[in-house]
Amino acid sequence: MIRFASITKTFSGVTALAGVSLTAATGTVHGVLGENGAGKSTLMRIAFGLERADHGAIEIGSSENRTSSGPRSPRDAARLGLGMVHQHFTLVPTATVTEACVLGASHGLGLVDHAAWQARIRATAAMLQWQIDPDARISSLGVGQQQRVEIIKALLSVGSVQGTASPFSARGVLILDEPTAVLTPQEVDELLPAVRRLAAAGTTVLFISHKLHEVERVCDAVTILRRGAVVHSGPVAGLSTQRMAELMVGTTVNLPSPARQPVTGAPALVITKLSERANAPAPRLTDVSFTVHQNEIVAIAGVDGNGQTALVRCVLGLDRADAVVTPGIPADQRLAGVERIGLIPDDRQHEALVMELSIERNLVLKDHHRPPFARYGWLDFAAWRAHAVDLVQRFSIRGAGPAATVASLSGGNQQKVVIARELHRQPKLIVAINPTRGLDVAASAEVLERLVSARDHGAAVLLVHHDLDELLSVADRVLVLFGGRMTDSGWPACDRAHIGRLMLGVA
Amino acid sequence: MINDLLIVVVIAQTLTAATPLLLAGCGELVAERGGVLNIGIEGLMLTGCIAAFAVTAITGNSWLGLLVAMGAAMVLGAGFALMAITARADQIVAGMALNLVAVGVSGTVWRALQSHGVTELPASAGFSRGWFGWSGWSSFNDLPVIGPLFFDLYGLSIATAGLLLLTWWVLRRTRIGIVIQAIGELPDAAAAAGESVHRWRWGVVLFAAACAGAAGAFLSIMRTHAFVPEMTGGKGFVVLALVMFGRWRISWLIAGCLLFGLADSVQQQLQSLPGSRALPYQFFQMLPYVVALVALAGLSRSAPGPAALGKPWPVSR
Amino acid sequence: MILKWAPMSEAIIAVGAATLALALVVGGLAIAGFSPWSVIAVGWAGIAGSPLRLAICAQEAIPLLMCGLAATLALRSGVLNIGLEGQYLLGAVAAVAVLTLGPVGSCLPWLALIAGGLAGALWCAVAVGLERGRGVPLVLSTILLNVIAIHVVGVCVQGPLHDPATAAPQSAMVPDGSRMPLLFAGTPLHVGFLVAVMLAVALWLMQRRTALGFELEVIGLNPLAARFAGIPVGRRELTAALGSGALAGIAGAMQVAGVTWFLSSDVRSYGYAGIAVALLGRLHPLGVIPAAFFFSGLDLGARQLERRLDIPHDLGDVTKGLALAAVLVAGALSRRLGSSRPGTP
Amino acid sequence: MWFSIASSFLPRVLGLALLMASASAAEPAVALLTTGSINDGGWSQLAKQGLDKLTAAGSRTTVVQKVSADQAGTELRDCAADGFDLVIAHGYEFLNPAAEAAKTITTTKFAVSGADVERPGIVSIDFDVSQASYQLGIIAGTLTKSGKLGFIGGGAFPSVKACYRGFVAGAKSVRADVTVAEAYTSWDQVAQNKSQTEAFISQGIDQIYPDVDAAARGVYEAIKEHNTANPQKLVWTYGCVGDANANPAAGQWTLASAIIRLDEAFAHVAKQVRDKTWKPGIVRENLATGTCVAVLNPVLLKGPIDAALQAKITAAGAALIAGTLTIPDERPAPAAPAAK
Repeated sequence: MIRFASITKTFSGVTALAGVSLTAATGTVHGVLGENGAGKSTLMRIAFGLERADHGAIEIGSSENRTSSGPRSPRDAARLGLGMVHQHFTLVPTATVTEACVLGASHGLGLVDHAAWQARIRATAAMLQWQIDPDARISSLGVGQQQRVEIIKALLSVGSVQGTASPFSARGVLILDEPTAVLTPQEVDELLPAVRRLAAAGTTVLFISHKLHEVERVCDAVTILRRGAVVHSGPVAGLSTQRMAELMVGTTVNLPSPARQPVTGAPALVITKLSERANAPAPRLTDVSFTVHQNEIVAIAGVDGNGQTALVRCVLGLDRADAVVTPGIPADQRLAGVERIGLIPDDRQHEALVMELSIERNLVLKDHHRPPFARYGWLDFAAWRAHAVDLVQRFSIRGAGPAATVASLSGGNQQKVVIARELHRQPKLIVAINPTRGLDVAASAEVLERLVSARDHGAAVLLVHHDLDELLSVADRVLVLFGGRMTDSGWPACDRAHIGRLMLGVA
Repeated sequence: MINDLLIVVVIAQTLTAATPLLLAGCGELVAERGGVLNIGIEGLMLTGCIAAFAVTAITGNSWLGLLVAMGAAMVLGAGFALMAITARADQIVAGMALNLVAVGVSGTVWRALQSHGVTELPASAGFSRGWFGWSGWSSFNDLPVIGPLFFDLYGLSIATAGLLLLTWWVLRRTRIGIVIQAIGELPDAAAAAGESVHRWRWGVVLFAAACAGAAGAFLSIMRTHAFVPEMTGGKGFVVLALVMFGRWRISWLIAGCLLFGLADSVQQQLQSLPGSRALPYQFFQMLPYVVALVALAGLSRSAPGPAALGKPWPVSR
Repeated sequence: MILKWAPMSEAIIAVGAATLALALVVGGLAIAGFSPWSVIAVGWAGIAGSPLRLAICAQEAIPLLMCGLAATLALRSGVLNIGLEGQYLLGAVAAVAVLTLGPVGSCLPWLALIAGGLAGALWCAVAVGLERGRGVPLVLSTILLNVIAIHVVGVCVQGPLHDPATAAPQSAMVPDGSRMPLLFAGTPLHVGFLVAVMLAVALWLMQRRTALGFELEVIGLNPLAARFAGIPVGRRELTAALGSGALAGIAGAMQVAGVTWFLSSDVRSYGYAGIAVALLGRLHPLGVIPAAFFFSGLDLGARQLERRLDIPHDLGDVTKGLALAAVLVAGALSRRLGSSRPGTP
Repeated sequence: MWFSIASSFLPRVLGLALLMASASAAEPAVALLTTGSINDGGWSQLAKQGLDKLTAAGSRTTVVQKVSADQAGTELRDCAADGFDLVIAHGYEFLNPAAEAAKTITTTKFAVSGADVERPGIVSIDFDVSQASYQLGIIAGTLTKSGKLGFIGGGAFPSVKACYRGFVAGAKSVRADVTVAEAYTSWDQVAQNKSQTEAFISQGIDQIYPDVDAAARGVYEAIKEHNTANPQKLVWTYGCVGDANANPAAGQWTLASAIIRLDEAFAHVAKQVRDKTWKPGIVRENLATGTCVAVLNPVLLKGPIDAALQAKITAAGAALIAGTLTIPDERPAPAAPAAK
């Protein structure tokens, strides 16, 4: 079991946690619900020894392990029997599964007995009814598989595994930080029973999430955090998802409701029999055909790594492929085409923004070379400033003004800068990849709102998104990419389960 | 006699020429696998040269000279680590600063030594050929082939072979290797596993510095028993090229160093041939570098290298 | 290489670092028994004791300034051109070829600068070509090409450019009529100084006020974002690389046309020094000017100290290294402390 | 600013320098520029020693070391501005810069040592070591068992090529079938020179003549290693420019050295300046002037260099001085003046 007693933590004057208390009993799954910024991650980082609490105590396992302010380091946490699976995996891509487990789950420096470790990994996997190849390279594994490696690693790290004995222990605590964020419905369906199996064997599981129905399915009890304080703690039974959502957000948030329209627009993007070149890495895009019309949001669902990246790159003309037809953009002007597409890339910090530069400069990035921002290659900064002031206001970008660096903005406002730059010109075609990644509920809703509104104003939107719920809430049509091939979900006559099966190629 | 055959001589010379490159390269390879690019290897080698020479000349104790060479290089390496790891400054620039300081300091020390009349090693000091002068081995020097290629090499050449083997083993079979891989590929993973990225990176930098210092000592108190300002002649930069050429793998590094040493050894034999003067001698001198460049271009696209190479950690955004 | 532009604080960092390095070395000398005042006075007299000394200091700053600009252009754009050393030498070779093999004429030095720039860019193009075509990293190929360039100079001054009047491996003298004109009679300062300063200003304007400069800055900070924004990254990087090679080549050509008037196999290059100068100048084209003067002044002052007080001039190198280290640490710390500092508009 | 404080000290320091300048008016004030470090164990160090003799004779002197062609103009002007009567620019690289400086500076005389051609306004001191090298060649040709000799140079400079030429001619004069391998390495990379020597030895070369300054240490180390291991197959060596007969590494296997008496050459020029007999032109230093001579290793005079051989060397020396014996010169005629 694990007990947090009045944990308080402030970061440079800002209170992140205000007297949070929480008890998870042995052998239960305890949900921790909250929006981004509610303090879930900070609480878990304190539990895992990555941060120190200002006040409060953490008790793990049994009374003799009691520590005044939690473990001093991740190593300390492991010694106390606490393992953690981070939301962002910390697996070295070039390492093998065994090496990843050795790195995370042991602390010696000496010779590594590969055979023994492989046996332990296989044994742990077997108990969770998983298949894992200990010699596989991390980079060759899918996201779901990588998460399994993370869980096995965390279990092995708490030191409860001796030889091939049971990896579960009465005193072991496993923290799962948003474990379903990157999984398909089917993978979620496989993960949740495994979590139950862990609990049944005596492990205490802290299940961090903001997905209500998952908490409902897997957790025995739930603690809901809002702005660093506990607003509810108690058994899940008898708590409706609607009530949970209200507790979590404070007010009711309405996701944009799919206001389906008959497709009336002209085709804005026509892809006909797109195939990557023969030497492209797997999964190679094969015979992908689809059309995105104006006034339409076409969503592409799929498990990460099934060709989404390649598809987007081909559409943008960054990679060469056969038979891309984009009306209005000649195939040979590939890079010129990028400028005309409204692009919201996956990783805004690396692919869309220059963090060291000001908001103003980021806002003008795609137009910097044409009037009124530049004449004959000579820049006109007055026009830049006016442009920035206008967009900051129109897209309500909250920060220290147009001259502040983008790095000083919050994630949501950074995404607003991207959206402002990409959408203010009312492009005919918008390509958005995971546009709400890392944003809280309110910010996500605002981003999706913007896409819908652009659609309503006549834009064709191609949306590649990992969050199936959000995707379904805005899409006019859903296509599924699996293994480089595209399948039409037959929208709207389909359901989540059907799309999930298509995503796994089992339909 | 078989040992006088050209091929045996060339191979023996290749091994000797490759020794300082392999020694410094082994350290730099580990550092780069750990994500730290130190272009100050040249300066560290030069520091090793002067420190080993000064201590050996003054005390007459070659072992002390070797140790101090490694220690002095580690002191400068610590300065580099302070800049590049702790202060998270740019690694390339820190390496350049290191080179400038090392050249200046070695020149100043050399001037100081000369003003006190210390310009020669004592006759008995300095390592000679053979396994650190263990007389028992010298009787094997005349064995066919393995005599010149094994027993008559320098002690540090043999030690370097051992070091390479040990490094290979450590990187491949122990958790140290796994952690070094992690701090070079994805430092966050190492941090999440409870390892101190900074402490490990300090470790690999100091190891690389010690190796470079020993390589410098090889040049001054073992191979030549002399010090001349800037006697490293750009070998430190060659080491950097060879580590990249070797795709950060010990086996490829060995191949690269031997290839470079072989090219150097062959150009010396070629220069001695009658008729070689038809070409300017600079053609021969640039041969090893041209061979290295051509070999690189001829190889298939080289590996990208450790993902976090040259990047300070934690990355501040 | 990621540095932000905030002229005042950058200047404070650079000047502070240089002062600290000087103070450390002078302090060390004081401990060794030299009066710090005489050290400073003699060193200063060597640098700026007379208008002539100042002119000499400026003249010696020219190649440092040019190579510093070359490094600034490349590093700001994220191109790690360590090959300035070789590009400088090839520029010198091309210039000597133009100046000694061609006719005599006052337009010849300018032709030589063009030839030097072309040769420098060409030598850089070899490295870029190897990177694009064969995947050889630029850092690696340029290190090797630097060594090869030294030997190319040797081959040239013994072969096609050899002065038949001597057996020495050196080129013929550049005729009087083909030399760079002097800026002030009676000093060795040639008009190349003005050219270098104008190039610095031009580079600054290019970086600050043109679309190309903005694109290069974005590429230097985040090449991926640049690519997604539709900037032709490959072509722009090529421009920056060849531009920096050309600047280094012009540096070599200027030195031959304006200072040495001949080339020997013992030629000195300023490529690595140029990179250090650029970094001390905080990768700002105008900051490079005082940084180049700092380096040339250190050289001059250190040589004076050696002649007058018998202090090893190698301490000049130590000072440079310490200044670079100090500027580096200060820059890294200020970046960490001031991460919320508003950027320039 | 501390710089302005410093400048108030300036007059005092400069006054001191002027005081020093007037200290000994009789002997000319001499400045020396060297390409390398004055502790390089060869070319530049010997020059410093030569300068020290002038200092002892009462001259005000200064030395500026490690001067590149880029800086030469500045340093030459500096020395002139400091009131030196004579600047000895020690290295062929200084020929052109000195000739340029002499165009505008008339108060100071410039002498370039190691230069092989005449330039207006300056003295070129041409050290012809070929004759002394010829004498070394006689020893090598006589003592070689394999008939294979080797020559290593730091770079193909005129004085280096002269050594090679003389050595070849001398060796062939006693044994027509000898071959002389010629290789160039580096002035500072000791290890490179050691490897080159080992390459020579592996080819059966048993007489090695290096002209690589301090880096000759590598040559001697290689010979010491080889001879210690193979006392029955000795390899012999020589010194060049400096007297290497007593070098600590391979002194007992160094037969002779072709030395340049820089001190005498320098004293000679200094005397001309003092006596106002100085005039521009080329000064040839050779066997006849006694400044470029072969010095036999005294400890080997009873051994390999027997009386008969000594007589042969002496006779050749006499013939070279008398002009009855000349070494083929592949250099161009010295008549061609520099392009204007």
